[in-house]
This record gives sequence, structure tokens and C-alpha cells, in this order.
Amino acid sequence: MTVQLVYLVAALCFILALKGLSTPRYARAGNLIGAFGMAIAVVTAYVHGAVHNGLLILVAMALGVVVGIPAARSVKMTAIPQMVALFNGVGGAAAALVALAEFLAVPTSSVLFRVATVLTVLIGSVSFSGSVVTFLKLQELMTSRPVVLPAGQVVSVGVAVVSVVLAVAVSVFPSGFLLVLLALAGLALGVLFVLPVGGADVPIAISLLNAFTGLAVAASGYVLANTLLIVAGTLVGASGTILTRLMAQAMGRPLTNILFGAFTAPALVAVAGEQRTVRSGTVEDVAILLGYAHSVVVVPGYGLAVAQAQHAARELVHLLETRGVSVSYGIHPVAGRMPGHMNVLLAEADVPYEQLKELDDINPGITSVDVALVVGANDVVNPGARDEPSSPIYGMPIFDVDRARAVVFMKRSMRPGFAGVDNTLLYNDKTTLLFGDAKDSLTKLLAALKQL
Amino acid sequence: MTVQLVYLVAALCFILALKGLSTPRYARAGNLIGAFGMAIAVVTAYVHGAVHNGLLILVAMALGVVVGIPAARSVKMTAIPQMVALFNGVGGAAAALVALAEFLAVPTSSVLFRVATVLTVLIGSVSFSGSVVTFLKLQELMTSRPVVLPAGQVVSVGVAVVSVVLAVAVSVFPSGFLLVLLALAGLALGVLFVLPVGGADVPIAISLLNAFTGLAVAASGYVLANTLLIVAGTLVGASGTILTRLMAQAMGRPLTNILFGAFTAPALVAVAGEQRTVRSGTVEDVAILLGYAHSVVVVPGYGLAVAQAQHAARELVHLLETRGVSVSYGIHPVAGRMPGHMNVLLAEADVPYEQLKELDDINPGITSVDVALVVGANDVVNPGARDEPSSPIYGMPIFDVDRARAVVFMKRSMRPGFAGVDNTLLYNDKTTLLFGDAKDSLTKLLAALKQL
Amino acid sequence: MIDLLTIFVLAVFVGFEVVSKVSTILHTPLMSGANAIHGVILVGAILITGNAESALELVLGLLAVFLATVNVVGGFVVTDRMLEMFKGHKR
Amino acid sequence: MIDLLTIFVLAVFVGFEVVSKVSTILHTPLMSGANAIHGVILVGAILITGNAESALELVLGLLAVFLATVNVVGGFVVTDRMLEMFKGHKR
Ligand SMILES: NC(=O)c1ccc[n+]([C@@H]2O[C@H](COP(=O)([O-])OP(=O)(O)OC[C@H]3O[C@@H](n4cnc5c(N)ncnc54)[C@H](OP(=O)(O)O)[C@@H]3O)[C@@H](O)[C@H]2O)c1
Ligand SMILES: NC(=O)c1ccc[n+]([C@@H]2O[C@H](COP(=O)([O-])OP(=O)(O)OC[C@H]3O[C@@H](n4cnc5c(N)ncnc54)[C@H](OP(=O)(O)O)[C@@H]3O)[C@@H](O)[C@H]2O)c1
Repeated sequence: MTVQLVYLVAALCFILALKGLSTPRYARAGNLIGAFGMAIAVVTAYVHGAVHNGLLILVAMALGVVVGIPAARSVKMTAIPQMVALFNGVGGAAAALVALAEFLAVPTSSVLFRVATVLTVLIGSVSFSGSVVTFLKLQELMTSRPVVLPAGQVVSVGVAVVSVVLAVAVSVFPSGFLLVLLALAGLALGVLFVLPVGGADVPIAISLLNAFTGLAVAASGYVLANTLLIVAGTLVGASGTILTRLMAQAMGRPLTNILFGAFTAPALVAVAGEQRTVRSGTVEDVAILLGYAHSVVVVPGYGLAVAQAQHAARELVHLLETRGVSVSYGIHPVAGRMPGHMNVLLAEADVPYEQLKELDDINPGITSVDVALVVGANDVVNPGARDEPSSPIYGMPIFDVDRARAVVFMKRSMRPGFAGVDNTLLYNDKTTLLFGDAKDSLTKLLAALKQL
Repeated sequence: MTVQLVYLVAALCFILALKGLSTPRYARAGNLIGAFGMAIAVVTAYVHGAVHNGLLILVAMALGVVVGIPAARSVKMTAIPQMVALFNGVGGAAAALVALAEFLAVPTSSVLFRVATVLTVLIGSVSFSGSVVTFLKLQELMTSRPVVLPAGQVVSVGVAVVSVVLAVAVSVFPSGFLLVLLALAGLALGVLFVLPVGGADVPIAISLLNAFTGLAVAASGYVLANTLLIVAGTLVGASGTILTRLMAQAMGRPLTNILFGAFTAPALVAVAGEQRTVRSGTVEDVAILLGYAHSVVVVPGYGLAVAQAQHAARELVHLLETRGVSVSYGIHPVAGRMPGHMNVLLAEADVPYEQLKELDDINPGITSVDVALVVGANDVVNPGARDEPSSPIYGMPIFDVDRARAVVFMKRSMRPGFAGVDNTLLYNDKTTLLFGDAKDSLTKLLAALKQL
Repeated sequence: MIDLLTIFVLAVFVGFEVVSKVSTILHTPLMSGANAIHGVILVGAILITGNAESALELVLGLLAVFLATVNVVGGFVVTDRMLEMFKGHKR
Repeated sequence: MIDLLTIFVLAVFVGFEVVSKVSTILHTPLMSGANAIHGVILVGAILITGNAESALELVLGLLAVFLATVNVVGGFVVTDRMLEMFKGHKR
């Protein structure tokens, strides 16, 4: 009874944590409340439930702490997505293992119990292997482009069918062997699910896998008849689902297209742009343009994150401000590697929160902006998304920097952005291109500005 | 098992009903879904649970239908609050009776069960008697002014203490007699709670009693170990609490002040205004003022509801529009007898939804309004709420009609509005007063306008 | 028992969250709609009466059934009437 | 059983409602915060391991405890790090 009460309090803490995390003001407090709930639940489980093997459990937990804390402490802010993916994967694996162990202990219980077991094992392993692949992709240990295996769709459907058959089989005849097979099928399914998802869409896949792990935990709650696991898992499952949908909406694309787009989309070939002329400037040109402007908007993107140029950008903005230029950052919801990622990166570089402006803050006044400085962004300023219904990214809200007085692009080449769509703004008369790695360019620009 | 599933579906319907009712678009569908959930739950309870007395139960339900439907069908829209109060009261009484009957059947169960029983009986009876008193007040079968009994506060506290003692006693020694005493104490408490609440605050009290009945139903769910009652009752309890708070916020006053204000507030005496001059106009003056205006804002209030002048107002507006005057209604959130009440009344009079404007729609453009026609409203246009920190209604958002070019007040006398605060706008040079019942005045005004 | 408590806590959150952003326009229908929902006590009243063993229980139960029915039927009908009026005027 | 299902349904609503209006700024921390919460599987892992009777169960259980601990600890710490950065910059 008291144990159950503690679990209830922990569940309450988790709800409050999610509530807090959805409002900037209480986000940090929310996270701490969540951690508190977790702490009391774990201590209670240990005190009350670790009848045997108490010491071994402690050792395993200590090992987990030794691995988890330094990893979480040292990870670079640009690498957050892959870290989240890993943590998610191990959570899924843990859920699958718990269900497996419980099944080995009491294989002969009711059908409902077996269904819950099967769900936990299957979803947990999908989540684990899928997360590992997203990790590999984001860490660039493998290509981040969509990987479409030969006959990939057929293989995927085949494995899915096998999984369902195994799942039904285990629910009917309890068999440890079949359950292990099911786990293997789940692992394969997770890999097949994530392979065709391309680089910048990976965060969406992570979010979905996060929701999956939540569901696996909830199902394991049925297996163990533990209300806390049910409530917490379901909360994460539901909120993860909604979050995934919100992200897809912020990108202006349906979820199915994001996840299965690689199978169906005609391979996008960027229209070769070499025929058209572009104006490439020197660092000095751009320094003059910026140094004598009245108002500047900086639009950072994926490239800034890759180049880790956030600190250089902050310094540049600071220098401009001391020269009396009014500067703000235009933060697109899906700029970067993860929704909201730019905010985190710039916050890390100590950029005051108030300088970060959203689409609706920037666009209405954009015509009176002297220079829009686009640092490693591309799709989020592509006028095609606004004007060309045939464009694959048509409908995604963009920063209307083509309506500013001048545009400076910092990128390394004429290659298109993530969506693989050519950007006409690169060929616009207003536009000056400054080729090179974003961090290099910004550093040089800083030096040049100081000379002015 | 199947019975429980039906109850779960019903609970789901209730959640969806509440969700629907919070968005104008799905409100009606939501209500129907709620009714559907109720229907399946009741049928299931009858089929499965009416082991004996099936026919008698049917008769009782038929009687309920015979009473309830005609009442709900025929009630005037101005009388909605008292109707809701009555329905709420009978619900609370039913919950108390259920708990009482269950207690008589099995008095010797656990303490937790008895605590739930005691809560149901107490809250249910408070809700019943309180609702009856609000009904009497709103129906004007008794004074709608706050009634402060001699030593009222002492008596209330005394009855509350007795109730708590009885509640604890019954929880410890199961005694039907004490439980009946507790029910009586609850009835007294309900009366004492509502008596000091004044006319226009009564809706808040109803909303709170609504939440109470929800809690009583939830508690009765514990008594009967019925999840549906717990979920539905709690939903109503929680949403009723939030709704009560939202209403109090819309009035710009803390809840405690609304409920217990009569005990603590210095009796407000309207500053006698006879020394100051007011300009009272004839119907013809006002007709000319309105007929040749470009833009008019009509601000209806409590008085319009009392006078049932909504149809006359609609006709007037229509006539003005055919003369080319642009007219909109300014609907204050707490105008009328109930929050949102004006919307219902005007919707009944077939006023197009789009003409109903809120504070934020009207106030920014108010300076270019030629005439603000205030029909039976007072507090919601009192500039004191905006300008005089010492005013009891300071902080309530108002329509800034004093900034319009001219103001016409339709009321019967110089008496202040509900809050008992004098309104300086009545003495303003811009203001023309048209004394008389709102419906009469509007009808005469219509006739005069047709002569123009 | 603890499950019922969990259900209670979760239902509190659902109620709070669902209603917390509603606009004042809908306060009246929402109040009366919620009012109709607590008429679900009718289910309890039927169960009690259906198993009543003494005359007193029966009388109390039948009274509860009657009152709860009034609450349910009246609540839903009056809410529907209000909302019907709203509906005609929207795009 | 049905109680657990009710709890599930209610928790779904709570999750949906609580998260449905969050701004994109907070998507990343919210994702990683939710991630930490599903590490509650640690509770299950402890219970399983604490009652393990065969060596296989014990090994599986301990592995689960280790992995779940990584999830919990890492998740909360990384979320806190992110939010700490946000915090310094607001009024
Ligand atoms: N944030 C999310 O959650 C999320 C999730 C899924 C999908 N997406 C998608 O990701 C895209 C994000 O748009 P975005 O404008 O931020 O990025 P983008 O359109 O992918 O463009 C990034 C640009 O940065 C340049 N770049 C790369 N590395 C660089 C470096 N080291 N230095 C300088 N420039 C570099 C690239 O050009 P070069 O190669 O020529 O240098 C590229 O044009 C959108 O299509 C969005 O839908 C985002
Ligand atoms: N709506 C809600 O939910 C709610 C809830 C609680 C409290 N309140 C409070 O109620 C007040 C509502 O403000 P309000 O401006 O609508 O009303 P009000 O300030 O109470 O004023 C109503 C006016 O109507 C006049 N009147 C009454 N009967 C009339 C008739 N038959 N014909 C013409 N005029 C008539 C009265 O003056 P005469 O007597 O001189 O005619 C009175 O000045 C606010 O103080 C608000 O805080 C509202």
C-alpha cells in the first residue's frame, strides 16, 4: 500500500515534469521534479523489491551511473540528438529484457499477459536497434543519406509479417525460443525502419522511437502489474506521438512522407545551376556591407551547427552591436538537426534569449532589414517553399530574406540544402555568396570587421 | 468484464464531450457524444444491475424524463442559470441518497469506504441545498442581494465544525442515525454558504456547486467501487473548479472575495449623484444621434437580459444597418447573469455570431466609434474600473466607451450596477441617458427611427 | 484501491487540462454540459435500487433514480438547445 | 485489468493534452525529458532482478538494470544541462 502510494506520487511527478517542460518558465523545475519522482520510485523499488541480489543490483546501477553521467556531461550540444537516441535505445532494450526475464520466470500465465509481453519485447527491440542506427547516422559513422536497400520495401514488409506471426504464436503457445526469435525480428525491423530515413529527418524518427519506448514500458507495466510503469510509459508514448506530429507540422510535411519518403519520392536531383551567374564576394566586401548596415538579421541553420560556429556567430553579432548595428537572430523551428536545436546551440553560446526571434517576429519587418546573413542555412530561406507549388518543400514557412535589402549566404559550395531543392535566392542580384566553412568565414569576417 | 468495457467507453465519451465543449466548433457534437456515453452506460447498468425492482426503476426514470425534458425545452434562455442550478441540485441529492442507501445496506465495511460515504453524503447535501437557494435567488423568489444573517459567520463556522465532527464520527462508528444528521448538517451548510453571495455572483456559486456535485459523484464511485462514477465525477469536479477560477478571473476578482465578500466588504453605498448634473434625452434625440452615425457599438448587459430585450436590440441593429450604419455588439465576458450568457441570449435572437465582438476587438478602435449604446449594462463600462485604484471593481477589464464620441445609456434609474459602485460616465458631457425599461425604450426607439 | 486513486489523479489532470483554455463564450454551455455529465450518478442509483433489500433502500434508490434522470435528461437537452443556437451563426 | 486499461486511457489523454500546445523552442528538451522518464523501466528491472531465480534471469535483469540506469541518469542530466543554458537568459 505505501509502496503503491510512492509510485503514485512518482507518476504525479512525471506528469508535472511534462507540464513543466512545455513552458519555458518552469522547464528546468519540471525536469528536476521528474528526477525527484524517479529517485523515490527507484529507492522504493530497491528497498521493497530487491529481495535477492541486492548487491549485484547496486553494482549494475553504479555502473550505469558511471557510464551515464560523464556521457551526459561531456556531450557537445551539437551532438544532443545522437545522445538522446542512445539513451532511448538503451531504455527500449531494458524494457525488452525485463519482459523477457519475466516471461522466463512465469511463462504460463494468461493470454493477456503474454500479449503484453510480446508487445514489450517487440517494441523494445525495434526501439533499441532503430535508435542505434539513428545514432550511427547522426554521429556520421555511416552515411546520413537515406539508404534504400535493394528490394528494401519487400524485405521490410517480409520482416514485419514474420514479426506479427511470431507475436501471435508466442501469445498462443508460450515459448521462450519463439520469443527470442521475435526479439531478433524486432531488431531487424528497427534497422529496416530507420535506414531509409534521411539525415535531417532522423530527429523525427528518434522522437517516434522515443514514443515507442514509452509504449514498451507501458506494456511492461501490464506484464509486471505495475501502475507506475503503465502511467509513465503511456505518458511518454502519448506525448512522444504528439511531439512527433508537431515536428512534422513544423516542417510542413506529413509524417508518412518523412518516414517513408525515400521509398516513394522521385530521387531529387538539384537543378544544375552553373549556367546561371552567382555573385561571390570577398570577406572584405561582406564586412563593409555588414559594418555599415543599420539592421541585420542572422539566420543560422544546419551548417552553423555542423561547423560549430555558434560562438563565432555570437562574437560577430556582438561586434556589430558595438558598432551600433541592430541585430537579431531569425530562428526557424526546424533549422539545425533537431526542432528547437538552434535555440539550444545559441543559448549555449550565451546569446541572450531576447535576441532569438521567430518567423512571425522577423517577417513582417523584413523589408526594412539591410542585410540578411544566412549562416549554413538553405531550405529555411528558400523562396520556392513560398512561391512554387511544385517545390517539394512548398508549404514550409520560411524567412522571407529575399525581401530584405541584401542577402549574404555563408556556405561551402553550391550544393542544395537537406531537401535537395535548388534555391533561386542564390542567383538573386541581391545575394552575395561567401564560400567556405561557416566557422572559418565568420572568424575571417570578424577580423575584417575589426579593421574597418 | 464487458460491462466494465462499456463503462470505460462511456468515460471516454465524457472526456471527449468536455474537450468538444471547449471549442466552439465541436461543442454541439461534444454534447451529443456525452449523451451517447450516458445512454450506453445507463442501459448497461439497467440490463446488468437491475436484478430486482426493474419495473419500478423504469417508472422512476420515465417520471424523470417527463419532468426533465419539458423543463429543459421550455426554459427561457434568460433563465438558464437557475435551470442549471436545479439540475445540479438534484444531481447532488441523488449522489447523497445513493451513498445513504448503500450505507444502510452494508454499514459494516472498511473505514475507507465509510470515509467515501461520508464525503458523498456531505458534499451531495451541500450541493443540493446550496443549489436550491441559488435557484430561489435567481428566480427572484427571494432577494438576490447578499443575505448576511445576524452572527452569520459564527453560525456558519459552527455548522461546519458540527459537520466535520459528525463526519469523523460516522467514519469511526458506522451509525445510520449520525449519517442522517450529517446530511441535515450538510443541507444547513449549503444554505449558509450561498445566502451571503450576491445576485450577479450567484453563477460563480453555481459553478462551484457543480464541481462539488462532481466530487460527490466521484466519492460515490468509491463507495460502489465503480470506475465510471469515479472518472466522470472527477472530470466534472476538476473542470468545474477550473471553470470557477476562469469566471472569477474574467470578473477580475479573487474567488474568496466573491464567495465571502459580503462578510468582509464594507457595505458599499453608492455615492449620491443628484448634486451632479446628468443629461437625459428623449427617444427622438437618441434616434437622430443613432440614425446619422457612421459606426455604433451596442454594449448589452444584465439589464438587457432582465428586460428580455435581446430581440428588440437585434431589430434596432438591423434597422440601423439598413440605414448604412456599421454596428457591432461589444460582449463583455461577465455581462449578463452568467459568463458567456450574452452570447447565448443574442444567439437566440439570431444575431450573427460574427457581429459579437470581445473587449480586444472593440477597444483599440473605440475612438472612431460615433455612438456607444449601453443597454442595461453599467459596471462593464465603468471607467472607474480602469482609472480608480480605490474602486471595488478596479482591475476588471471594461469597454472604454467613455472614449467613443458619444454614449447613450438605457437604464431605468440612476441606481448603480451590481457592484454598487457609482459610474462617473453617467455624468459625463458625452453621455445621454434614456430612462426606462430596456425593452420599452428600444421599441420606442425603433418606432422613432422609422420616422426619420 | 490504489488503482482507483491513480484513476482519480489522472482524471483530475484530464479535467484541468481539457478545460483550462476554454474561451468565455463557452462558459455557460460548458457548465451545463459538465452538469449533465455528473448525472451519471444515475448508474449508481440504478445499481443500488436493483439490489435494494429493504423498503427504505428501495424508496431512497427510486428517489435517486428519479432525481438523477432529471439531471441527465435536462442537462443534455438544455445544453443542446444552447449550442444549437450558436451553431446556426458560424461559418 | 479494466482498471489498468482505464489508467492507460486516462494517461493517454494527459500526455496528449499536456504536450499538445508546446512551442517549438522546447521540442528538444521536451524530447529528452520524456526520454528520461521512460527510464522508469529501471523500477521494473530492479523488481525482476530482485526476484530472479535462475542465472539467466539474473543476467538479463542486471543488464536491464544497467541499461535503464544509463537511460535515467543520462536523460535527466542532459536535459538539465540544456535547460540550464536557456535559463540564464530569461527575465
Ligand atoms: N531541425 C529539424 O528538426 C529538422 C528535422 C528534420 C528535417 N529538417 C530539415 O532540415 C532542413 C533544415 O534547413 P536549414 O536551412 O537549417 O539547413 P539546410 O537547408 O539543410 O542547409 C544547410 C546548408 O548549410 C551548408 N553547410 C553545411 N555544412 C556547412 C559548414 N560546415 N559551413 C558552412 N555551411 C555549411 C550546406 O551547404 P554546403 O554544403 O554548400 O555548405 C547547406 O546548404 C530543412 O529542410 C528541414 O525541413 C530539420
Ligand atoms: N456575467 C457573470 O457571469 C457575472 C457573474 C458574477 C458577477 N457579475 C457581475 O455582474 C455585473 C455585470 O455587469 P453589467 O454591466 O452587465 O450589469 P450591471 O453593472 O449590474 O448593470 C446592469 C444595469 O442594468 C440596468 N437595468 C436593470 N434592469 C433593467 C431593465 N429592465 N431595463 C433597463 N435597464 C435595466 C440597471 O440600472 P437600473 O436599475 O437603473 O435600471 C443596471 O445599472 C458586473 O459587476 C459583473 O462583475 C457577472
